[in-house]
Amino acid sequence: MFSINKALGILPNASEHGQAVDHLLELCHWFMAILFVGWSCYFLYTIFRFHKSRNPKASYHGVQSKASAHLEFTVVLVEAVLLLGFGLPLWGKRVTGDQFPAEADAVRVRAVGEQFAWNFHYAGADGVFGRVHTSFLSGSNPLGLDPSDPAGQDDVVSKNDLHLITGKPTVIDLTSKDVIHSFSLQHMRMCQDAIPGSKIPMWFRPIRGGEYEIVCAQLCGAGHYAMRAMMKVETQAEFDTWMKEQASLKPAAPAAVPAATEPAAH
Amino acid sequence: MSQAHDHGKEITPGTAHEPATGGDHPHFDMHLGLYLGVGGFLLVATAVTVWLSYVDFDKMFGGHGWNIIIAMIVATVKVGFVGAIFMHLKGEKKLVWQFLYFTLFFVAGLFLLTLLNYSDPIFGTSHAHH
Amino acid sequence: MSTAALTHAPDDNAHDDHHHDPGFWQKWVFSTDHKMIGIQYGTTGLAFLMFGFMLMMVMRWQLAHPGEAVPYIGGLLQAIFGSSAFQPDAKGIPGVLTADGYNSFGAMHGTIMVFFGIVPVAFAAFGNFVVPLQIGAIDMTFPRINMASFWCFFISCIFMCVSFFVPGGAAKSGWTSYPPLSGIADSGALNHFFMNGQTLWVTGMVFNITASLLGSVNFIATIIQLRAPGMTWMRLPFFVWAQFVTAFLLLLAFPPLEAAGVMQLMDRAFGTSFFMPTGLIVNGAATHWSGGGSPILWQHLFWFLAHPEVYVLILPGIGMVAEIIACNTRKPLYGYKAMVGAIFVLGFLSFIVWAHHMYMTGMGAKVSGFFQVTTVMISVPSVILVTALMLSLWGGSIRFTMPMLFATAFLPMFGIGGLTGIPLAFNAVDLYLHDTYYVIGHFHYVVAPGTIFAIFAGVYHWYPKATGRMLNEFLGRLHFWGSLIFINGIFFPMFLQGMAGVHRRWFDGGVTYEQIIKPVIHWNNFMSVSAFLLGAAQIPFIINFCWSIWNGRKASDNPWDATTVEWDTPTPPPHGNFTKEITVHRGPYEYSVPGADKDFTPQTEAPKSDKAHLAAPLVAAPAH
Amino acid sequence: MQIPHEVTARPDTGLYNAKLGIWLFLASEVMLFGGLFSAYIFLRMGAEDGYWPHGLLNVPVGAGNTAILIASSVTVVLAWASLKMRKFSQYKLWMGISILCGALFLIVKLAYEWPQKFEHFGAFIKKDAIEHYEKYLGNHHLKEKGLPPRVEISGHLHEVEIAADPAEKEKLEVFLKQHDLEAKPDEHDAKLQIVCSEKKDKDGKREGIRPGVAEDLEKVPGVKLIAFELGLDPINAAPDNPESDKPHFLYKGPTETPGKIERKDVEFYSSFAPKHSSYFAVYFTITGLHGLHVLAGVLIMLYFWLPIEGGANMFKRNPEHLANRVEVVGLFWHFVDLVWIFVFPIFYLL
Ligand code: HEA
Ligand code: HEA
Ligand code: CUA
Ligand SMILES: [Cu+2]
Repeated sequence: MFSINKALGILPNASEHGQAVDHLLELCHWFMAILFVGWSCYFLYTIFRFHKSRNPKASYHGVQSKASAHLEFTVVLVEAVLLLGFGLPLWGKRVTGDQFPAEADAVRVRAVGEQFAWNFHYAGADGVFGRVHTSFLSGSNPLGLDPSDPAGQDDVVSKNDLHLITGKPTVIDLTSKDVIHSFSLQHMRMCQDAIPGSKIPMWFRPIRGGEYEIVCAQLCGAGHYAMRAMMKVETQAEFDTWMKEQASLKPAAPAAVPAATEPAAH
Repeated sequence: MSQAHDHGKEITPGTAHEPATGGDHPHFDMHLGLYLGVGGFLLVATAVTVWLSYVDFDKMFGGHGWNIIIAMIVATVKVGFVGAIFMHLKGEKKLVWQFLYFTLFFVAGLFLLTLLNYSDPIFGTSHAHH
Repeated sequence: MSTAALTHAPDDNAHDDHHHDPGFWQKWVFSTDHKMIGIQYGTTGLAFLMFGFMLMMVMRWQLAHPGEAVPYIGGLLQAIFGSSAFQPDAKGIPGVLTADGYNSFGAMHGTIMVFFGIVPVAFAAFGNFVVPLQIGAIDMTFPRINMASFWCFFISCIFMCVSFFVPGGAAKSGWTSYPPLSGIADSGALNHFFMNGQTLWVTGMVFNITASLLGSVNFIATIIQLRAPGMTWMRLPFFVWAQFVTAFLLLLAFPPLEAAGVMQLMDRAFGTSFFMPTGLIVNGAATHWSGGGSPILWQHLFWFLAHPEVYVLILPGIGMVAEIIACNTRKPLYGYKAMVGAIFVLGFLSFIVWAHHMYMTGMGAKVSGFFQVTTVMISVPSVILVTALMLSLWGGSIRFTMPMLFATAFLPMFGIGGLTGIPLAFNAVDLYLHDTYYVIGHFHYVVAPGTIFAIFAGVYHWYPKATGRMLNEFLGRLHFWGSLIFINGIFFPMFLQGMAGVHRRWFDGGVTYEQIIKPVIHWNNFMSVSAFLLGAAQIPFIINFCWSIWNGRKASDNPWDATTVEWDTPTPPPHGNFTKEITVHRGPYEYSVPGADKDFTPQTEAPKSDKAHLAAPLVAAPAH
Repeated sequence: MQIPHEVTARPDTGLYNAKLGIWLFLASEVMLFGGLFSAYIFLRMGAEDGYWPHGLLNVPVGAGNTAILIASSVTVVLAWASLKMRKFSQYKLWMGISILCGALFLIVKLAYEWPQKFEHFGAFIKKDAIEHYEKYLGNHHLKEKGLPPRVEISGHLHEVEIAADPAEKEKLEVFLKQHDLEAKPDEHDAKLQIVCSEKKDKDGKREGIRPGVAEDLEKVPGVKLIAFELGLDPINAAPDNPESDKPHFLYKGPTETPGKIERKDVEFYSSFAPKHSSYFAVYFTITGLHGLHVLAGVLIMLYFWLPIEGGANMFKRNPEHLANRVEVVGLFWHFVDLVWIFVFPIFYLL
């Protein structure tokens, strides 16, 4: 079927709830198109028909019918349907606690924005995130992992490289070190600000494998335009291999590097 | 109330014009006592505010933030008197009241909606403020 | 301070005006005449519109040709704006916009267009010039405050202009100035504590806001107190209603931003942490703020203003378009009363939708849901306004004069802009479209071919009243068709780019994001070329505007055969406006009244007989 | 050319221009202070335990200033009523008192309350070091009583201990000289450590160092702050004293009880200036803006009080017009009073 979204060049959707989002957007676009085309026909006809050369004497009373009231009523009705039938339920599903994936069966990632990169933090094999504190921050320890915390020993840290598993719900806890960034996963139809001082979770379920660009959707300084990260949605097996690889790549202990030697990536 | 006498007629520009307010004198004299009374009340209420702030209402009623609520109630009463008597809102023209109504409506909105930000975060959000 | 002016406002200055002509300074510079103040606001505002557009043309060059020096004027630009904004390219040719320079120009483009272009022209200039004339008043209620308002605005202009030339360049954190970015920008040991872009920006904004507040008090008081005898509420031209509601929006929405501006100034100049959260790590080093503040607080206060502000941008435009449509269709507006109602509802609702700009900040379900509902609701009064204007065309005898061309083009253009706001209102959808060029397209359709066209319409319509000369038709038509075609060439592709995920504030035109930009990169060049051609299309206008002041065809007192009161004055109107007592007898748009001897019946014309009087049903509404 | 309705009311609104104007202006003022107060609420609700101070301001002085403003409100109405009754000399008297009250309010604020704050030093202790400072903070005691913990140590700064890089010593000396500070070598490590303290005054009493100097010292190249020595505030001097569980009614200045805080344990320190904490940020912003309003009010009232054209002299020409002007400035003045009625409990008492 003809889709306005597609005609306008929408990005392919890769998440479960994204289908509902696209559907709503499609409905909006149809509504807008019908209104616009309808009005345009009227408009073009009117300015042709009532040009002073064709209609030298204006009518004092103009439109007499109740058409406008009906039209406005229809607009209200359609908007109410869009809102009550689609918009609010969709949002309700996204943000009520009972939809929130259980910790056990979700991929959990911490994402920390900084000028101008995204740091990702996986809990590793033990499933427990190591303690982080700003006093441990350094160029080689961009998350400030506490080297003395045993839970942190197996944690996996990556820069600008997010790996997720097809079909598995994902929870990303967002925060930022310096200014507000916004973690925009366009293909997942998700966007959430990373605000320093706050930790805000976002969740979705990727349903299509592939490599996607992650955009920073909030002006964050001179390097904002280049704060690009990649998201790989892959199978469980691929994901596990990547995790193992990362774990083995890791330098022995982040604390080996003295704090604050090199500044964070600029 | 003070303008009751000059309905309609315009003062001619620039002329030293004395509207016939003579009859109003007793009217204002009457109010002098009122003004002093309200002033006295406000002073007493200030003392009461101070005193109330040293009473532990949270312990008395249980819960949280009672002292703030009570202090704000007292302050609102005081402000009510200032508005009604000193700013003669009592008996003020409808138009002024209309301005006030919707101004207060919008401040209330400003307060409530910023508050909601804390009372209704997305699950799991935390704000580390210090 | 302003009470001082309020209380000892007008009376005394009035007497001496009688006796002698005001000198040069009093007539042209420190004038208290609302018409002169309107013209001052108008020329300053138009100059800023042009300046804002020039900033954008430089940016559009960079978007289409990232990393290439601006041709011809690159060296000049680098000499003017300094090395923080422009650098030589690899071959040493000067004039490549830097990332900081781009952000700086972008932030200033937004700020200037909104607060120094559209509001001064659409609200302050037309409001000052036209409103007192239309309601039959001799001036504003507080002429000296009016003058204070303009000069306060002028000071804010100086702050903004100076900020381009301080080390580091003008503010570069977007027109929204979100902290912490705006807090850390241009701060620290290397920058002067006051003479830096962001601090000057905040200071300028505080002055700008103060000017708007003074203006809006004046407008409201004037419309309430100084209507001529017989000018009842329901006989007000629609433009006056639009200005009335707009003034209320400014009066009540601006102060919270003023508060926020003061707080940001405190953050920057005195090191407070209103908007700085605890534990910021910038470039790997801890910052020197106590912390404990909230960046979200700024966003709430900013958008509490900035949403009503967008209606401040559009309502005066709609008002002008309504005037011009009624006059040039030679028939009354359709649904005048419904329009007045709608504009009030619109003004009211505009205060409770602000957080639709903050869907992705992590608001809770209830708050977000609330703002989603109100945002969808606000489209209803807009639809009523557009519908009424559209239906007003029906049955008319449409003359496509210059103002009418722009006014008719306004309708579908505003339609596109408004309609594309609807998907943004739904928060789930907005998470996809937020910060993309879809949003940029949305609001530019409303403000550029929307409000700017309305402004053009207004200029062509009231220029004769202000100068006594008509603008040239031929140059006007050149201006119109060029503008209409090229402005769509810029903004329509934005929806395509936005749907494809291209984000705003990308200094390199998106080339870093290979995947996203690939299918739509070719538009960059197309849009930029359109922008330059749009620039070229303004040349006839500028020539026309300047040349016609002295050489245009002489205008009669009422060149458009219009009904409203401003046309009942000599052209141009003298100090004090009217040469006779004004009494209003009928509604604002009595065109083509059946049985009347001409196709317009001025508001001030005394009824000839009972019959003519009865034939004016629009007057029916009694005094308020 | 005369603008209509300057003196007399427009029949359908019942208001003269300036009165309508001032009410509109006040509406915008309500929104302005509304924005600031909502910022106050926002920040206070977000503040963690221990970061919102209590009882730092001088209650009797604040209450006194409140009384001054209330009194001036009464006198302004009386001044207006006197004009309405055409009693000029009474008007001059009442208006004169109002002006004096306003000026007095400002003097108390600027000459007494604010400077006192700038002398005060406060340091927020890092979370993991709080235990070390139990003797100043008394958190065990507070926990027993179910009271929120303390994280700040405050008082008057007496000495700062610094370590100076010998190569940069010259710069340090210049700095010390500029600020009239004395440096004495530390007894433990004569080579590098320096303790600096301000000169004693005539009576040999130690005045203390301005906290701002400590901040500037830290910016001198080659200088590292090691520790602060203070004369502690009463709550830190005797943290377990149940007297300190609640704010004092009468302000008690810092004691001579010495206290020492290591720089490395400090999260943030400064004088009680706006940047010290969210509390002081809002306090100074709101009282500062309020102060500007008071100043404006005083100036306008002065204008109407002085025997000039447009001022008190207008009484002869058009007394009703003068009465209107006084009514308008009165409305403004009451509004300023009204804001203070909220400010006082919010900052001084709660
Ligand atoms: C004058 C300016 C203006 C106007 C009038 C509007 C009007 C509307 N805006 Fe817009 N908006 C902006 C200026 C404006 N906006 C700006 C500047 C931004 C971005 C700020 C930034 O981030 O920098 C923005 C951003 C913005 C967002 C945030 C997007 C994001 O950042 O993620 C949202 C979300 O809800 C939104 C919604 C709306 C809605 C629902 C309307 C409604 O009021 C629209 C109602 C109108 C209609 C529904 C049209 C009716 C027409 C017809 C019925 C048909 C006519 C057809 C023909 C004539 C042919 N706008
Ligand atoms: C009222 C508001 C307004 C107006 C009118 C415009 C007008 C235009 N804008 Fe702008 N724009 C904004 C408000 C506005 N903009 C804002 C708020 C932003 C966001 C900033 C941010 O990111 O923070 C933005 C951002 C923005 C971007 C995105 C940049 C980015 O994110 O990287 C782009 C890109 O093309 C753009 C383009 C244009 C163009 C081509 C015009 C053209 O339509 C301009 C056309 C102008 C004219 C036609 C004026 C002609 C007038 C004269 C020539 C005067 C004549 C003078 C005399 C006679 C004396 N604008
Ligand atoms: Cu990070 Cu933009
Ligand atoms: Cu908006």
